[in-house]
Amino acid sequence: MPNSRDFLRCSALAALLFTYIGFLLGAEEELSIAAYLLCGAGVVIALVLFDVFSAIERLVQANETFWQVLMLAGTLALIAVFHQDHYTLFLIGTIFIYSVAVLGINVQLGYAGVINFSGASFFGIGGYTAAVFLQNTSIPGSLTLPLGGLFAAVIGSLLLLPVLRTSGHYSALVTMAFALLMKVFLEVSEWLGGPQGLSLPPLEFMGINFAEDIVIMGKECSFYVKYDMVCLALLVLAFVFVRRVERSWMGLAMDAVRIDETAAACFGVNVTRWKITAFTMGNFVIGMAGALYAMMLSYINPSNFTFSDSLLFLSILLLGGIGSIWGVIAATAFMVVIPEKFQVVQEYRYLIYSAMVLAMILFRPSGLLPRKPRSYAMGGRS
Amino acid sequence: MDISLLLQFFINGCMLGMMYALVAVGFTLFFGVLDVIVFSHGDSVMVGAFAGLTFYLLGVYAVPGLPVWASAFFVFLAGMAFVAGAGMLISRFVIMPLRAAPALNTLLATMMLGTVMREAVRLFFPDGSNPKPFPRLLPDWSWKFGDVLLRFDNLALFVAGCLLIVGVAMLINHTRLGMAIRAVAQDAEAAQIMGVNFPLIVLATFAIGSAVAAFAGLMNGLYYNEINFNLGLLLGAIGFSSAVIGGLGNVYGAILGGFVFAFLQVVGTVAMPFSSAYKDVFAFGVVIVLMAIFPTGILSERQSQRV
Amino acid sequence: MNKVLFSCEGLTMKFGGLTALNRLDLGIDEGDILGLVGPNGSGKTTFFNVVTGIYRPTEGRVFFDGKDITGASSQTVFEAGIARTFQRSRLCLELSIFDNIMIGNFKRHDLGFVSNIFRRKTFQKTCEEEVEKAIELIRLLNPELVGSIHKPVADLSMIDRRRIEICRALIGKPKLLFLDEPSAGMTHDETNQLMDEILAMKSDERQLTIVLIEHEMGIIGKVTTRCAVLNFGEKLCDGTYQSIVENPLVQEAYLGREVTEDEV
Amino acid sequence: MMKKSVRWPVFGGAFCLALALSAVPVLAKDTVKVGYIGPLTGGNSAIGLGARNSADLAVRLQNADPKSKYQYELVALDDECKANIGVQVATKMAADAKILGAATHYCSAVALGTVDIYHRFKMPAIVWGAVEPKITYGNDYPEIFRTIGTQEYQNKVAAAFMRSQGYKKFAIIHDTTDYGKAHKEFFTQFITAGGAEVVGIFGVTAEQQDFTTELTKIKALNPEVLYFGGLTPLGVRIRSQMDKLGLKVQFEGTSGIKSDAYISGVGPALAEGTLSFLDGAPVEKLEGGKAFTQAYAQQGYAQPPEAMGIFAFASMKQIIDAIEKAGPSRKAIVKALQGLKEDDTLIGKVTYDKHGQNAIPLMTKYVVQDGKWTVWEDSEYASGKRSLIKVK
Repeated sequence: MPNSRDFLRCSALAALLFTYIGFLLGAEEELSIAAYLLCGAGVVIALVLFDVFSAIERLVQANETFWQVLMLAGTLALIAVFHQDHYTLFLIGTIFIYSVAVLGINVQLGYAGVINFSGASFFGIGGYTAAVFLQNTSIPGSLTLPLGGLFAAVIGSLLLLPVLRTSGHYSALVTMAFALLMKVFLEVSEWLGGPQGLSLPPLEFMGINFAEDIVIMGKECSFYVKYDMVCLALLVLAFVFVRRVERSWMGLAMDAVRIDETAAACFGVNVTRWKITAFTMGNFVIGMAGALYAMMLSYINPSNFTFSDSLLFLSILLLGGIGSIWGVIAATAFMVVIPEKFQVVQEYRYLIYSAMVLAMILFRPSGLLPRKPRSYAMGGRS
Repeated sequence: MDISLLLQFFINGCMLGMMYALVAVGFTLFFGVLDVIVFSHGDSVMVGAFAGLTFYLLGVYAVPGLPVWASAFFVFLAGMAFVAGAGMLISRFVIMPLRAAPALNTLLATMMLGTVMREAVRLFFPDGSNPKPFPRLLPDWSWKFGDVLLRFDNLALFVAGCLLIVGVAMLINHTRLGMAIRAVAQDAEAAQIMGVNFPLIVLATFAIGSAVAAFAGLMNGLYYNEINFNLGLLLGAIGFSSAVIGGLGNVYGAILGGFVFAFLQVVGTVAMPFSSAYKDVFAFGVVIVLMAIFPTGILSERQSQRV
Repeated sequence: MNKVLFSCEGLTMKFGGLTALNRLDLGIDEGDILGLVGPNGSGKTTFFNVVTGIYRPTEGRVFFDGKDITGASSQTVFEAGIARTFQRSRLCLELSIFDNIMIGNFKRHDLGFVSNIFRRKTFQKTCEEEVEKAIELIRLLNPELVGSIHKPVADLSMIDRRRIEICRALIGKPKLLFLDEPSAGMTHDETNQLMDEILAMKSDERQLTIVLIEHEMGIIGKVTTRCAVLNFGEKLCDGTYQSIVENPLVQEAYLGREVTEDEV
Repeated sequence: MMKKSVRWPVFGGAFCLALALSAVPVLAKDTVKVGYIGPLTGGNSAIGLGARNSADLAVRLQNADPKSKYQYELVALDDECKANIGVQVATKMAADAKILGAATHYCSAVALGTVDIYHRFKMPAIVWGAVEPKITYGNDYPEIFRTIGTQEYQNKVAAAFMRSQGYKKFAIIHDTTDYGKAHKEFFTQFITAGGAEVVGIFGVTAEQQDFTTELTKIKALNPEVLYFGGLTPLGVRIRSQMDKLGLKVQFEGTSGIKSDAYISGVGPALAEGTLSFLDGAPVEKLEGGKAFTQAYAQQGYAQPPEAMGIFAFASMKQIIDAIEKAGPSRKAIVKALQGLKEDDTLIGKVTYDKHGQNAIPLMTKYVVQDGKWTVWEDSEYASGKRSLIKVK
């Protein structure tokens, strides 16, 4: 456990962070949203100028486990605060699920360097698998999660041959072509509900029907609380899994393949095997996230999984800092909440949103929280 | 499937192929010089079409005494000049600052730039979200051979497209500027040491590539008599696919790639039994298979990897 | 005479019209330090690349430790026991010193899914052992590096990077080590210091065989037990350092021939 | 820079000050909120923006009326014509208890996705633009209503009309969205029942630019009529490319292309003679039509009302009248709407059947004459002065 001074610092920092997020999520009027965003940006710039930011990073790295517990506690507190507010809970759930999907892409691109422009297509495959199984068979909802992942991985393997043989822009094209092809395929195939898409019965999980509101500790909460719990559990699982992949010989092998294939081969690293492993593992994680998203949405159709959605996943990964897990979660929150808060500006949303991403890429290319050199020990003190 | 029908499909395929080739040439030029994929190139095509339309509406073309179709030349010139300027600005403020960044950053940055261009035209062009009619600048003659209809404006556009491509190829292969561009494409540092003004060459390449894209946009407008703010999105993806099929960095490869993709789509529509919406599924599916067979495109230059 | 560890017969490598290696026959005994010398572009690095599977040889056979490894993949060549360094150092600059060294140790790592993800306790233990091993290896070369073992390699000087590359090659306990111009980019006395360190490592592992590509003749003379001279892809001669220096063919290849009166 | 220990208080202080600054005072008078959801970005944004303005017009007229019991505030959200965004904004609106009712959706896929949400939160929703039958008939939720007719009814009228014009051979192009697919299915069903023949069916994606190949294949099948199930952007491209390929056949569209943008897109000459069908009567034919157009112009909206403006206005007006009559509670509003019989609205008499579908949809046939959509009965085509394209 950290010493008392760090304990205080970390808790204060986490408290400030979550109050800010709480205010931002709760804000409705345009004026208050703009004020929050401006003061948030101002605070971050001030941090960087007074190099407090690097002090915070050292603090966080020093007591990593404690910081993770704080983050979990903060998120649960947020859900508790908004337990009545269906919409905000839906947003929080979306942040969790998108983070899991982008962590999947992170394994592919961040570690093994395999570019995947069809992230949203595998997300959709997971979703459609869950929909088809829930409609036609009576298997429990929770089982469709791994099934969604499995189907995404299996269909992903069709792309393995071209992806392995090509590199750089050429492999970018292969996955791009698959993304464009997949959307039209979903739209045209009748047995998948065609353009109407498919609706899903609510998730049944250990006897709890996820469609009715439930009472927790005497307070009547929105049914999205249950979904948020499952999404949070999936996120924690994915976080631990990806963190352990990174901090193991597998992660090291993937990094070697990403940075310099020839040199890695000369030291016994089987380049093809690691590209296949990373690509398939990534697709499995994305497929699982897709299945859960479909259940939460309870209705999916091809226009949810287009090429521009794949771009959204890649932009999130890039903004968070390729390879950095906390960066991915922070960037996901940023990229899901900000366009939602910009609803108030309506028609100009896409213009402002893409201009912001462009500016981010030009002026902060390493991302919000760039990846630190890996330290194998859990505590980070090795 | 009688012969006149086949001939008509062939003509359609050629027109489509020409448009894809013109867009693909831009992708290949930019990749050749800077090893970078400029994904806003598809939207430069759209901006070219809208620029041409604006100049037409402002009457910039109305040179007294000249017949309408002669003045079409000025609309094309104005549109291409505008987009060439825009291309130079893009290279100066988006591409060059990202030279040191990994390739993915530039790819995503240019994709976002494309979205900004699309939304800007949709919002700030008067009533931009609806399709806009494109004026018929070329005369309306057409010849009928049996059932096959050959229109003068299609023929004129196709010939103009060929001339432009041959012009670009000649410029790249037979002029001092072209030699400088190829030198930079091979090895930017070595070229600079030999006195090649690298930033100037990059600006020139972007000007040429963007002008060709503007021509494709204007050709799209004249051929379909309609332009909309969304035409750049799919055209960009197809242009990129064509450039890659042909082999990035190879101008002739881009032209071949463009026509291959066009005929894939035509075959996909004609030969496929089920609904023709599958033609994109078919076309992109073949692209994936082609990449598995030719990992660096069909006419790719053989670059041995220095170890 | 100890056992012949490595031999190649009629090894040829053609890049289109260019013949980089022309029917090269070479034998290396266990425990030897062979100096591979020759002017630039004489095929020395190509020889390394062909043996380690980066290029497939056009003709000829390659035998190592009794096995035929002609055209084998880089990975199988490494598993057979041949490790190498590169002329332009190809370290993973973003990764830490420990990571870079561990890349050379993949034969011993258990890359299984279970052990890496679920059995974290055992993984942590093996990880600590590996860190000890790496530190022990680095201490031989440069003790100061031990402190910053988890720092990225990008901040290190040229000579330290070269040391890390050598550690990466040696951590896997290879039988044959290919050193490709270790002195490239370093000052004269740095190179000497590096050579002494390599000799020190060689002394406590009797059967380690080294093939060294080097331009500085002083080092070749001091370090190698035998030399081979390549010129335009062909082997001019083979023997001790003294014999090759006096060999007229070698002198001509390096310094050119005096032109007699009537030839002008 | 600053000493370490000084830094923390400065950073904390600045943060609290910023939070305090942003607390905004809440409006004094009690307001009642009503909602609108439609496509404000993307390809159908023209229709969506026009409908939003019309719904906003209904709210402004009500607020200007002194007798109104409440002050109304319109909450307009953008569903981008995408199901996942639609579900997101529908949840946002339905979950906000202060919003009592909403005029929702032009894109059928989105409407299908959100009906469950409105039912779950018991919020009355009147669909102003989506014509897919399953939105109302696919469920028996009391909260879902629809003023506009369904594609089924529209195609029944269209098929009967085309048969009366003596057309026998039809070719169909439709976009692969649910809107296009439903039109294709219903029109094929009704036209073949009447003995006509469908020579070819072609599905195209909404983003497709080039149709020369499909149109050449259609030309070979030489149909008498080309039926297009889809929206204006695609309709404009297909019509102009038909002309380029010399495909001189009668062009018949659906409610999707009944907009001024279609005529300006292809130009009056090419648009001449195009047929389309739309629910309700044309604005100028409606009693309140002129008043609506004047009021709309008075407010100075940036976009024209487009084809669906009158339906959005009528839907919003019904919700407001229900609130005035039954009071600001969602259940009461649902009951009030269900009770409507022959309710006099801008688009004519409205009665809701047990599925919430407007039982007496009025279907009008339109033809483009001299660059304007004119009602078939008033056009010179009906009087015989001009004739539709009849291919021998």
